[in-house]
Order: sequence, then C-alpha cells, then structure tokens
Amino acid sequence: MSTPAGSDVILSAQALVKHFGGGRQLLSGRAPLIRAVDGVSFDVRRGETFAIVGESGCGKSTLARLILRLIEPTAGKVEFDGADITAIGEEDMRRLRREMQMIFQDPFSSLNPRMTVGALIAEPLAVHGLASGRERAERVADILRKVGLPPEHAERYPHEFSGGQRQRIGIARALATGPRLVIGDEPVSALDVSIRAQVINLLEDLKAELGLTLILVAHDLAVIRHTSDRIAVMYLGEIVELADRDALFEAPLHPYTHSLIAAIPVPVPGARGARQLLEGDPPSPAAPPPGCRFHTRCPHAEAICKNERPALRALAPGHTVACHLAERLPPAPPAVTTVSASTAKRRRLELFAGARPEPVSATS
Amino acid sequence: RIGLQEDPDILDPHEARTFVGRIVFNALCDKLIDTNEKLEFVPRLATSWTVSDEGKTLTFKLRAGVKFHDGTPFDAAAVKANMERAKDLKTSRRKSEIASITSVEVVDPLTVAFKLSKPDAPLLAQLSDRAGMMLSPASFDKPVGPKPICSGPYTFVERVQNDRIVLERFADHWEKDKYHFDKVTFRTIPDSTVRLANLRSGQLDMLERLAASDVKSAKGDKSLKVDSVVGLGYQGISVNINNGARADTPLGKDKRVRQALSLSIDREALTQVVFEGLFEPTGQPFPSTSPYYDKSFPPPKRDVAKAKALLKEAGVEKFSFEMQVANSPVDQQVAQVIQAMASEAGIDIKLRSSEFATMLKSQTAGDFQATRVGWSGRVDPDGNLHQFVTTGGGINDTKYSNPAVDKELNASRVVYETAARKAHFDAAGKILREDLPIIYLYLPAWIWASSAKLDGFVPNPDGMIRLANVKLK
Amino acid sequence: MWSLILRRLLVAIPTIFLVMVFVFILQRMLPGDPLLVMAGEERDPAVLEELRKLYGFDRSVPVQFLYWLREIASGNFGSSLRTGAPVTELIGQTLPVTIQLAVASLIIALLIGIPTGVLAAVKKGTWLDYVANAISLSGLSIPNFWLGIILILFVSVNLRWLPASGFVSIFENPVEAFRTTIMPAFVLGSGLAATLMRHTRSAMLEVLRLDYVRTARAKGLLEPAVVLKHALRNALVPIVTLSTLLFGQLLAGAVLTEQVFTIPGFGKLIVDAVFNRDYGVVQGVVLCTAIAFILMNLIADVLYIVINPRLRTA
Amino acid sequence: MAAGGPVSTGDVLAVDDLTIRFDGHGVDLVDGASFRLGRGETLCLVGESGCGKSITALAVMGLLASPPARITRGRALFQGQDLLSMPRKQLADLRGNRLAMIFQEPMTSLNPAFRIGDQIAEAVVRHHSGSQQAARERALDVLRRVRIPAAEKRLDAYPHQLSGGMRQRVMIAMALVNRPDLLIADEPTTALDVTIQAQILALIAELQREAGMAMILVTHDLGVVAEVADRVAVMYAGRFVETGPVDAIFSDPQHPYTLGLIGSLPSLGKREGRLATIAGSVPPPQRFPAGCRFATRCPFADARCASEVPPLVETGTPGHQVACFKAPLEVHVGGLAA
Amino acid sequence: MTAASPAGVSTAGAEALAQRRNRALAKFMSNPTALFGAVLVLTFVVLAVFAHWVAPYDPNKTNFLMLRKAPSAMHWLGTDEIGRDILSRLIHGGIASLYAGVVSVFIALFVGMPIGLVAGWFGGWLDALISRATDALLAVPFLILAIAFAAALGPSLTNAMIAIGLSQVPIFVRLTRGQVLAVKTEDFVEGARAVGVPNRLILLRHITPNIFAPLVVQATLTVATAIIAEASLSFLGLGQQPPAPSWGSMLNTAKNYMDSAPWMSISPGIAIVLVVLGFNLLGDGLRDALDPREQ
Ligand SMILES: Nc1ncnc2c1ncn2[C@@H]1O[C@H](COP(=O)(O)OP(=O)(O)OP(=O)(O)O)[C@@H](O)[C@H]1O
Ligand SMILES: Nc1ncnc2c1ncn2[C@@H]1O[C@H](COP(=O)(O)OP(=O)(O)OP(=O)(O)O)[C@@H](O)[C@H]1O
Ligand SMILES: [Mg+2]
Ligand SMILES: [Mg+2]
Repeated sequence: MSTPAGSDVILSAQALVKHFGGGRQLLSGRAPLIRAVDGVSFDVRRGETFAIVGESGCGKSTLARLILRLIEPTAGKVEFDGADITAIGEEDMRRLRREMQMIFQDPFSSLNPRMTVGALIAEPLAVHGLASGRERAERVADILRKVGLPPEHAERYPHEFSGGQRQRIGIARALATGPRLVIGDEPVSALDVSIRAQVINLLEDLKAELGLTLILVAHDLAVIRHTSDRIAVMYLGEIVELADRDALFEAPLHPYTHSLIAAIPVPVPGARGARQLLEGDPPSPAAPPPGCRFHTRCPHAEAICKNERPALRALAPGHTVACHLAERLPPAPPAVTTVSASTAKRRRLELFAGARPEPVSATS
Repeated sequence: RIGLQEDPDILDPHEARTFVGRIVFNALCDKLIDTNEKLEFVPRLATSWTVSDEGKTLTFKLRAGVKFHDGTPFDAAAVKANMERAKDLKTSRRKSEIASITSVEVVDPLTVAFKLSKPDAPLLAQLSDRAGMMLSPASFDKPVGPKPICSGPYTFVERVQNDRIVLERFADHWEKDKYHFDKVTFRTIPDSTVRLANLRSGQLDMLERLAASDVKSAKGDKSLKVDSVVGLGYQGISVNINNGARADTPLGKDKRVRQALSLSIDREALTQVVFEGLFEPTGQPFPSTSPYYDKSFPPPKRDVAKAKALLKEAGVEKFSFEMQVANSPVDQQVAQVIQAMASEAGIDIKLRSSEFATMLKSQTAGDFQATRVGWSGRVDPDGNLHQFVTTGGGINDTKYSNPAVDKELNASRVVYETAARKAHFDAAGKILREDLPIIYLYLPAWIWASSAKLDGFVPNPDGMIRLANVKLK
Repeated sequence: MWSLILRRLLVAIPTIFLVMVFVFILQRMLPGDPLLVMAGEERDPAVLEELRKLYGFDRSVPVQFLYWLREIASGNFGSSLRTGAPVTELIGQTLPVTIQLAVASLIIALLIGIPTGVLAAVKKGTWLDYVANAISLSGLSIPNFWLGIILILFVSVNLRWLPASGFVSIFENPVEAFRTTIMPAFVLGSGLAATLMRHTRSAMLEVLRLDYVRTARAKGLLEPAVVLKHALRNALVPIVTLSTLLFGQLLAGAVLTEQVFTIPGFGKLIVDAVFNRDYGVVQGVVLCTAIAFILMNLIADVLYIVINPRLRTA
Repeated sequence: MAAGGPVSTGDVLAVDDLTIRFDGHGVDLVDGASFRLGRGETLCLVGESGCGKSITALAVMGLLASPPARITRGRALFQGQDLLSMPRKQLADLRGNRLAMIFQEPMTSLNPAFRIGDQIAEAVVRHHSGSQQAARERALDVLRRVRIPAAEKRLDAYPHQLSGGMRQRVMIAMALVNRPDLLIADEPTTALDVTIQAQILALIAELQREAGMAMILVTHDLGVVAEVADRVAVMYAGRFVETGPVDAIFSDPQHPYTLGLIGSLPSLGKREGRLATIAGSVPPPQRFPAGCRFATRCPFADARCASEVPPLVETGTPGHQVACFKAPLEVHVGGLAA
Repeated sequence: MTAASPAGVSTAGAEALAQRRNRALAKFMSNPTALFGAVLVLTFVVLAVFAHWVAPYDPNKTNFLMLRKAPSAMHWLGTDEIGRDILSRLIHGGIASLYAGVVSVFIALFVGMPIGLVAGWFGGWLDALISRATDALLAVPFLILAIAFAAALGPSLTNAMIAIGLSQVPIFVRLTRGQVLAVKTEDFVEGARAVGVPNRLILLRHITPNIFAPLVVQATLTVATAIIAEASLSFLGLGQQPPAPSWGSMLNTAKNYMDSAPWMSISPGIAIVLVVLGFNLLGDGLRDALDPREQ
C-alpha cells in the first residue's frame, strides 16, 4: 500500500518557507519574526493519504494553507500537477481551487452561521459556474446524501447540527466541486470519540469512491496510523522524519518520533507504566534553538546537535530523517498494542459492529 | 454684581460693538456728554458745547482737573488724540459715526473745536456714546482691549472671557462721591432663567434684560425689585422690496399687501401675549418718549376685514411668503403669534428660523422675503431711521428707495433745532407708513431686576446702567 | 512602550492635518460672514470691505489655509476677531476650567457608575438590576440643560444650598471650588455614569462567566473577594480606557452644561466662536480639541497596556 | 490541621442519587448519579461531550451557578458531611482546602491580572492564618513540587508569560497547595499536546501517590482512563450506564455504549479495516428518550428500552454494574445476530 | 441560490426554517425588558403616525386666552406660551423626533457601513486613509460638525437629519471596520476563499450578514443620540421649522418657563426620556436576541 502503482506526484512542496511578523507593526512595534514553516519539501502521490503530524504550533496549519495558497509563501514553491501555483495570478488561482479543497478543523467556526447548508454547498458550484438552477439543487442533494445527511437538511442552518454533522457539511462543501486533492486540517480532532470514528470512516469511503488524494494534518497518532499511507513528522516548522506508515510506527528513527509515539495513552489498563517522557515544552517558533531544533528536549543530544542543523536524509528507501544520530539511537521500545480480549468481549464487539449499517441520518 | 445677557466684545470703545459692552463702558469710561432719562444731553467731560459756523463747527469746553486711570491729565489734546484714533484706527468701528468730522482743533487746553464737513445733527448723540468716550492717549501704543485705561468712575481690574469683568473704584475720579461701590463685577449669564436664579439665590445684585415672562414671578418675590422703561429701539418686519430676486413677491411688489399684513396683526395682543404688556405696540420707529414721536399716529389697530379687502384689491386673496426669524425662543414666539394672526387674513407665513450669523448674511445678501428685525435704538432719531430707508443706506437691506423720503431725511440731518427736524421726520414717516418697507410692531422695554436693597438706580431709555448714586441699603 | 508612543504620535500628524483641513472647509461651508456678525447692528459696507482686506478674507480659501498653516507652524494661533484676545490666551483661560469640571464629573461618574454597574451585574435579572438600568438610562436621556436648570431652581433658589452658577478654581479656594463645581459636575457626570454603569455591567457579566472566576471560587474565596478582587480588576481594564476617551469628549461636550451654569469653559468658547464665525478661535480650538482627543486616545492605549499585564511585556 | 483526613476507613466521598436540573430544561441533566471513592483511589468519569461530566464535578464542588442550575435530589457526603446542604460559608472553607479542583482550560483558568505566586499564595492565606511571606514560601514549594523550572522566577510571572503546560502545572500547584483529601480534575489535559499531556498525567499520578489523595478524573479519552483509573464510571446523557473497576470495563464491557466507545478507537496496531461506530449523536436534552437514554442510538434497543429506565445492576464481577436490559449481550441478542 | 428540496420533504424544511426564524423573535419576545422597550417605541410611533386622529386639538392652533395654563381637564398637559395644546403638540412632535432619530441613523449606517467594509477588508493605504479621516472627523466636536452640515444645507428637518446622520458616520465606519477585521479572521471566511469565492461575494455574503447585528444594536443606541441632537439643532434653528412641533424645540422653548410653567418642559422631557429608554431597551434586547452565544 505504501507506494501506489504508477507513482505519480500530484503535489510537490519545494523548500516552503513562511515567516510571520517581522515587519513594522502600527501598534505593537516590531513584531517578532515567527518562523512558522521553515524550509519544508515533500511530494504527495496521486491517490495516497499523506499525513502531517506534530505538536501544536509546529506549523501544520500554516503548511496546509500554504499548499492551497490561502497565504503567500515567504519562499519556496508549490507545484500542483507539475505547475507552479505560487506564480499564477489571483483569478487563475481562484479557478484552480476547484481542483484542491480544504476541510477545516473547527466545524463550529468554519461554516458561515448565516447561510443555509444548501447555500453553503451550492456556493462553490455557483462561483465555479458548475451547475445552476435545478441541476445545482440536485447536485447539492446528491452531495448531502453522499456524506450521509438527508437532502432536506439543505434548508437548515449550521447551528442546528451537531459537531459531527457539521463536519460532514464541511466535507460536503469541500467535495462539491469534485476536487482531486483535499486537505484536511485536523478534520476530526474537535469531535467526540464516537463521532470521530464516523467521520474517519466517511473520509475513507469517499476517498476510495472518488479517487481523491488526501493530505491529513493531525496530532492524534492513532487516527493517523489508521488512515494514512505516508507520514511526515514536523517539529518547529521543519519536517524531521518522513516515512511510510508502518515503517514510522514500527521503526521510528527520530527521537522526537519516538517520544510522540510513547506519549500516546494506550487504552489498555495493563499497559501503563514506565516510558520515556519528554521533558519541557517546545521552544517558541519566534526563537528556534540553533542546530537541531529538537536538541533542547532530546534525551540523546550531543554537542553536534547544538551546533549543526541536521539535513533530511534517506536512511532507508522512502524513509528520511533529520537527525545526526539516527543510526546510533537505541531502537524504540515496542508499542503495546492490544490485550487479548476475552471471547465474550470480542463477541459483543462483533455483535455491535454488525448490528446496524453505517448511520445515514444522525437524528432519530 | 451685575448680570449681563451676553459677553461683551473687545473693551476698546473705538472698536467695540456690543450693547453689553456699552453697559460696561458706562462704568469704566467717561464720555464728553451724556443723555439723561428724558433723552436730553447733559454735561460729562464737556461742561458746555456750542454750534457755530452754520453748524459746521462744534466747540466743547472741557472739565478741569480730570485724570485718566493712569494719571495722565485729561485735556483738549487728549480729545484730539482720541478723535483721531477713532477716525484712523484700521479696525475702528466709529469711523462712520464721526465721518463728518474733518479735523479737531485744540483751541486751548480746555477747549476743543470739531470742524465738520457739513452740519451733522446726529453727531452730538454719537458723542454721548462710545465715540465720545475718552481713553488715555498714553495707552494707545499697546492694544487697548485687554486693559482699557479711561477716566471713568471705575478702573479695569480683570476680565475672564465669558465669565466676568471686574472693576474697582477710581479714587481720583472727579465725581467719586457719587459712586458707592468699591468693586463692580459684571457677570455674563446668557440664560435669562439662570440669570434670575442667580439674583434670587444672592449671587447677583442686579441684572439687565429680565425676560418678560419672568416679570410676574420676579414681582411676586419681595426680595426683588423690577424696573422697566420703554427703550429707544423698535421691533418690526422688514420686507424685501428690491434686494435681489427674492424681492419678487406680492409682498415686496405691492404696498397694499404690506398694509394688509400690517392690519392683520393685533399689536396690542402680541405685546400682551409675549411680553406681559410691558412692551408698547407701535407703528413708527421712535419711542413714545421721544420728542420726535408722531402723536397723530397712534399704534395701528387690527382690522382683518380691511386687510382682506386690500388683498382682494391687490388680487392676491391668498398668498404665502417666508419670514426669516432669529432662533431665540422669544423671537420664535413672536413670529408664531404673527403667523397665527396673519393666517386669519388669508396670509400664510412660512417661518424660517436661522441662527444670527446666517440671518445677517441672508439679510444683506437679499436672500429673504421678509425678516423679523429689531433695532436696539439710538438717542438721535436719525439712527433709528436714516440708514434703513434712504437709498443706499448702510443697513437698508430692503433696498427700499424713495427720493421723497431721502430728501426729507437728509434734510433732517443738517438742522439742529428739534421742531424743524421733527417736521422732516413727520413728512418722511407719512410716506413710510404708506409704503411700509418696514412694518413696525412694538417698542421693547428694558427690564431690570435687582435686589430690593438696591437703591438709586434710574432707568434710562437707552438701557444703560449708570451707577451714579446707586447703593445697597 | 516609548516607541509605541512615538509611533502613535507620528500617526497623529496626518490626522491632525486632516482635522485642520476639515475644520477649515467646514467653517467656510457655513453661511454667514464673521465680519458681519462682528459688526452686528453697525455694519457699514465700506468699513467691512476694508476689514475684509485687513483680515485676509478677500483671498481664496486655499491661500487662506496655507497662510494659516504657516502661522500655526510658527507657533502663532492667531487671535479672536471678536475680542482681539490671542487664541492661546483664550484657550489657556478656558481649558483649566473645563478640565476641572471634567475631572470632577468623571470622578462623580466613576463613583456612581462602577458600584452600580457591579451591583447590577452581580444581581443580574433581579429587580435591583432593572432599577439600576432604568435609572442609568434615564440619566443618559435626560438633556443636560434640563437637569441643570431643575437643580439650580431647586438647590440654589429654593434651598439656597449652593451657588447657582459661576466658577472658582480649586487652586484658589477649594471650598468654593467644590461648591461651584459639584452641581454642574453632577449634571455632566449623570450621563457618563450611565454609560460607565452599562459598560461596567456588561464587562462584569463578561468576566464573571470566565474560567478564572470559577478558579477563584474553587480556591474557597468568598463572594466579595471573588467579585471585587478577581472579576472587577479585569473588568476595569476596558472601563479605565473608556474613561479616558469619555474625558476627551467631555472637553468639547460640556457646552450646554457650561451654558446653564455659566461656567466660562471650553465648550462655551467653541460654541460662541462658531456662532460668531470667529474663524481663528474655531480653528485654534478645534485643533486643540483634536490634539486632546488624540492625546486621550494615546493615554487610553498606554493605560490599557499598563493595567493589562498581558500586554505589558509586549 | 493539615494532618486531617478520614480517621475511619470510610469513603472520602460518597455521592448518592445526585440529580441536577437547569431552569428552562424539562429534564434532569444529571439523573441519579451515585458513586463512592476511597482514600487514594482514582475514579474516572468518561462519556461524550455534554453528557454531564463537568456539571457532576461542579455540583460536588458547590460551584454550579444557581440559577440556572438546581440540584433536585441527592447527597454528596465528604468525610461524612453533606456538601450539597452545607452552608455556603462552610463549603467555601472546605473548597481549595480539603477539596480541590483543576479545570480543563489552562489558558483561561488563571486570572490574567495577577502574578501566579500571588494566586497560589491567596489559596494558602484564605485557609491558614499566617503571613504573606509564609504563604509565598508554600507557593514556591508547591511550584517546585509540580516541577516548574526556575520556580523562584516564575512566582512573579503573569499567566500569559507561561506556556499551556506550565499553566496547567500552576493550576495543579494551586489545587494541591493545601494538601487536599480529594482532587477533582476536569479534563486537565484535553487542551494540551500529547507529549505535555503525558507529562501532566504522570505528575498528577505521582503527587496523588505521595499524598494518598483521592481523585475524580473527568475525561473522554479511554487511553487516559486505562492509564490512571482504579474505577471507571461511564456516563451517557446524564446517567451512569456502567461503572466498575478499570480492568472489568476494558476486558468485560457490558453496556452497548461502552462497547461502541471501545470499538471506535483506532487501534495502534495493524490497521483493522473500518472502525466500529455508534450511530448518530447524543440527542439534545429536550429530546432525551423516556426510557434508556441510549435507546435512540442502540442497535439492540426494543420497545422496553424506549419506555423503561434500566436500573444499574451488578454483573458477575464485584463492583461492576451496568444499566442495560440486554446485558450480557451475547446472552440476550447473541443468538439473534448470529 | 437556495437549493430547492424535493417536494415531499419541503414542508418539514419550511417548518424548520420558520422555527429558526422565530427563534430570535421568540427569544426577543421572552425578554420582558426588551418587549417593554419595543412597546414604548411602538406606542410613540403609532401615536405619531395617527397624530391627526389621536391629538385632541390642532397642534398649531393658538389661543391667546389660554397662555401657559397648567394641565386641566380641557388640556391634559396644559398649554404653551402662545396657548397651544401641549398634548397635541407632543403627539404631533413625535414625528419629527422619531424621524430625526431613525432616518439620520439610517443615513449614518448606510454611508458608514460600506466605507468601513472597504477599509476593513482591503486594508493597506486605503484603510490608513479612511481611518485617519474618521479619526479626524471624530476629533472635530460633534456640535460643530452638525452645525456646519446643517447650516450648509440650509435649515429644515430633512437637512438636520442628514446633518446628524453625516456626523454619526465616523462611528459606523469605525465599528464596521472593527467588525470586519474580527470577522475577516474567522475560519468560514478563509473557507470561502478556499472554495474560490471572489472577494466581492465574500464581502457581500459572508462578511456583511455577520457584522450586521452589532451595527443594528449600535444603530438603536444612536437613535437616542440623534433625537437629542435634533433637540440641539432645533435650538439653533437648524431643525424643525416653527410652528411645526418637535420635542426638542418644545423643550427648548419650555426651558425659559421652567419656573413659571414647568409642565411645558416636563412632558416633552419625559417623552424623550421614554423614547430613548425604549430604543435602548430595544437595542439591548436585539443584541441578546441576535447574539448566537446566547442561543
Ligand atoms: N497569521 C499569523 N500571524 C503570526 N503568527 C502566526 C500566524 N499564523 C500562525 N502563526 C504562528 O505560526 C506558528 C505555527 O502555527 P500553525 O497554526 O501552523 O500551527 P499548528 O501546527 O497548526 O498548530 P495547532 O496544532 O495548534 O493547530 C505558531 O507559532 C503560530 O502562533
Ligand atoms: N449554564 C448552563 N445552562 C444550561 N445548560 C447547561 C449549562 N451548563 C451546562 N449545561 C448543559 O448540561 C449538559 C452537561 O454539560 P457538561 O458541561 O457537564 O458536559 P461535559 O460532559 O462536561 O462535556 P464536555 O466533555 O464537553 O466538557 C450539557 O447538555 C450542557 O448543554
Ligand atoms: Mg493548526
Ligand atoms: Mg466538561
């Protein structure tokens, strides 16, 4: 699953940099320069699910917005289908948005509270001149059905929906124009556990059905592991490790990746106990440490880490890492995965899963 | 402590313009001559005066031993210096008043002769006012306004704009025994209700221009005293006769329409309603106390039927015009009463209220059909009439022009005897009553309120407050 | 902080320039002629013409504006057409008066507005809240001159407790100053108190539902401490800045009250100048209020930073 | 005073039939919650957002704003005294002293206007006579205990100068400064990053062990539950649907809702196809069903479930209770589905 | 724009729609103070609109025998300085005052809002220019501004309303701009951009509806300011022309008779207080009803 046949790059980020502030600000004086994204490169292949993980503030959202050119990069470029989208005009870019769409993190704030769901979904169709009148209405109904909402909900307003339903609306809106690339910026982290699973399943189904390429931004490693093909780990504006999913989880090379995996609470009561925890907080992107940016928290840091910025290098095919010591680190302890479930439990779970198909309408 | 309705303007008699300023000057400065309550000229700094040379020379004998506040002695040279300043100062407002003076000659230290270009009967009256006030010539090199140095019974102490002017007794005044207050404070309190409240609560001893509507309650208060006298001014309606395009109305074009308007107004009722009957209804510009008042012409009575008949004759049974009104409540009240009265004769008056500056501007620019106007009045009758109705007169906003009127009024200027002048005024008055460029309505009275303890105040039709012999019991 | 102040002052320059342009244009838009007004009854066309030349009113408006700019740049604010007094002197005389009045009314407004606002917020939805709201709204909608005259009639004329009008500086005679200032300050302050009360109320309501108030309660603090220490302290931040802005407004906005109580203040100066078309004074005064306004805005910003630790280190 | 604590072996907290209603809502938002907590024990309250976890916790602390909240039934005995009926003043004396609470939002739970040292010292001064200086010492001491680096300097810091993780440590320090007997932690780590969350959870566990303090931890993360809980109470729509020792809940889940929660977790192991899901979402309180509140989403619900409230009954395991007519599932519906 | 739903389900949809629309209304209706405010305002509006039928006398009819008479059975609120019935003038005068309040605020709103939108959305030098200009206008004392506009346009009620409206424009520019800056950063605006909605439509469809509520609230509050401003302008002769009544001009005349005929000032004074109170309560109620946080 790791390298889809006919490996064909749909999107390529090349040395992307985004700095905020630094300019003269009217009120607060010289704002500190924030290096939100600092030289990030990767390729996304057609049809795969590419994940970007990292702690809060490491630049994931900024990267996502750069890819869609919702903000202008400070340096670097983004190629979509081989064409540089950072160089085209605003109107061309607007037209291109038909092809690449975004699902936002917060289903509460990302839908205009004063538009009906129908209007929200019809809007992209209208602005791209894709359908009008009766046809448009049918398309809206279609899309709503596809994301598991009854079409008559088109008349309602976002606040009348639960979080999960709203996220479906957000997905419907992103899919309305029939895009080829969809970026989800933490599309499920605002949702409850039980709802989260619904949305993840939906995304997977839609991806398969429509042949989408997905870029998922997340901080929940469990979700990532479940859904992604390849994963990039970010720390303070940089990619520190990039690998296929299984390679990353089973043989992480970067110490930060180790600790990220170790920090996940495992829903297995017996598994609690000693593990390697990171000390301290991530430094501010306004004043990133010199050398390896992780050295301030790294349990293995050596002198070289403080002075030299490690480059991303491939240690195995398709597995790159930015760590001076990658070869010398002790392997990560195996993650506890499952307990042997009692037969009764397994039986119950099967009963539960098989009892009813995927829900169509959330309201009863 | 005296409450004034407005804040005086510049305290330089040669530049000053306001009425309240004159009240202050009366305490601060002496003038050559003065007028008494019967409007006769009485000596002040000049002990006597004579007219000679066919009315072209005016000679004053001056009082001896008079000193200015700065100690400079007052003499003929000082008079000459003052008159020259009044004529020459760029910002002087007295120029037109004394335009007839060609030169001032010092005959001897206590005699001064004014040479005139032509006989000028109103000149004496001017000299009984600001034009005749004497400033210390020594103070001319500095701006006078901020600290005027005169020779009056009180000297200037301080002024806080919009608040107060404080004077203090001048110890070397030639008549110092008649002035009983060590300190006089003029306070500016524009709102008449508040002014009265201040008098009642003891912050003032006297105030000028009590609102007519407050007279009743002030009279009911035993601790207060009210004095009033019909003043020199008049109130009326001036009609745009020939000042620009807006003169083109039935009112402006046809004197019968103006007569009808005049007849439709019940002047008696007007003064009763608005002024508690304290103001006098009138049909002419001179106060009834003036020797020039034409007794053969009593205040016109209302006659709606006749007004209607006149309108019919003029072919405008129903018409409407716009009357400009100042935005003070009293003016509006008057205007609304007139409006109500006129409507009964079929005349529809639209009111346009304006603040003062706008009103003045449109008046001079001819941007009006009719205006409710008033004139504070002058001692000399000429001041109440000549410049308003003669062709090219300085304040002739109606642009009324009638050679017969011009002739009579110009003639009245070059004779000094009252009877001869009255004949001219009567003749002009007769024509004006026909033509009615200005419809005279009533004569306002000056109303003063003071503490009942205040004694010796003599109301004078000129509205001034003279402090001689005034004291607090 | 200093650089903030400096920058704000730099930004103020174009604003002030625009104010000058506006006031110049606005004034010339007004019908009426300063000289005519000055002349009053005694207007003589020849004299007026001469004066017009003397004051430069015969020149075109842009030329007059440039001329005025040059004068201002050299520190000369000109003088009053009406009284001949220098504009700086007029401002110097009236501004302290109005400042005394404004400070007094602000104090009264704060003393009334904040406690009632806090009370209304804490007792939200009870009759106390409604009463406080109704009273404050009345305070907001009763015209100042009306309240003023009623107070004068009642307190000064009937009861003879306080002088009906006048002004005494606090530095001359504090007792008299108090007696003359308290009534007008109350009249002015009543409207402000209403504004402050309403802002205090909503700020308190906003703050009272914040998490840290709950934290304070979780510590076992008693209600008065929670409200007065933890909540009010934070609710005050916007109120203090609001107060400085209100203070700026008071300088020019006290006209009617000043008129009623015959206080020779700034508002009166402005209005008289406008009515008399005393161009020089209007220009000077508006310039002065604009500067005061901008200064107050600046002070508000600075205060905001000073009392708000979140911004202090920025 | 600090040496207090229950002399008997009795429970630190015994909540019985706690029922909460809000003005304007026609239903009990918490309905008959009962649980007990021994010394040193950790109880985890789990459930979806809006199921009433926080208001249960707040009710015990006496911090529910009333109006609109009203506690219509029940008792909460803390060391033998009923917290719900005790005078406000007396409750305030306990709060922050014997009873402490940590909140979900470290960003907004500290007063931005005061230095953190003062905010901690305030809790000391409120409950102990003693000088400001002594209180400050205590504050410094407790800051060190929650492992804040350079604690002396941080005493004078304002909240905005600290990161989220630091602030949550300060909140913990503030709660622990008077060595309470019971700590209620309402989702103390939800707002934090995974790496920080792990630090904080480890810290709380350690401090709890040291002091022998009882704790109620509110969370919706089953991973966290597995890590720290001794006992678990699963809440759904205001009711406890299953309670029991942590092992029992994970190895022998009985209630369909619990099953759904566990099934919907993406496993960290090999990818196992589609996730199990619970259909639909929690209905708003106005539309809670009359019987079992989970009935609208339960694949096994029948007419009885919709009309009758299932009581909490013991399963085979001691202390393990479930409120479901169909439990155990394999017995009641197993044949049907097979 | 709205997607038509299949016929079968449209009734349910319509119901939901109606229900949602009614929610704000229902919330408003359940707020007693707001309702009281609305009733107050409505009462005065109705009285003013039907003045001809309601008022007992002709408001301009003078009666020189009934000058400044205290309230009586014949004249419930007494008579004024030239014998007109105060109650009738009060009822008729409501038109001018309410009109001045409402129309001027509309002017302020519809001039100020577009300018503020442009400044807030586009930013840059345009914003700087607009902001400096509004600052400057705010720094010019209100009275001077209003007098200048009113005097330049000529005295009449309409022009007074325009003048008051224009002088309130900067406030609305500022408020709109601030709101736009706040809403601009909302996710759904970025969402609209991500979908490819052009600027113009974002402003129209996404920004404007979401900033309207605070503007409406500010508007109801400014109505009060405007009513009082009309009184001041009337006082200067720049507002309603006599003899047509307005509360402001009534109050200004009455102030001279405060001592001898207090009823002349009490009734217009109370009328103003009540209407201002009404509008303020209405504004508060609207704010609560429109605030999604409170739903
Ligand atoms: N518009 C902006 N102006 C200034 N700084 C910004 C801006 N947007 C983001 N940043 C900063 O850039 C850094 C990266 O932000 P970003 O939102 O990309 O992080 P993230 O990884 O998405 O975090 P989270 O998990 O919290 O969403 C942060 O420090 C943030 O404060
Ligand atoms: N002040 C209030 N007024 C009305 N309803 C309230 C109020 N506070 C909470 N509720 C309601 O009470 C119910 C339970 O809320 P609670 O905060 O306890 O949920 P929770 O389980 O803590 O959820 P979360 O995981 O989101 O924190 C919710 O339906 C909520 O809407
Ligand atoms: Mg993000
Ligand atoms: Mg909660």
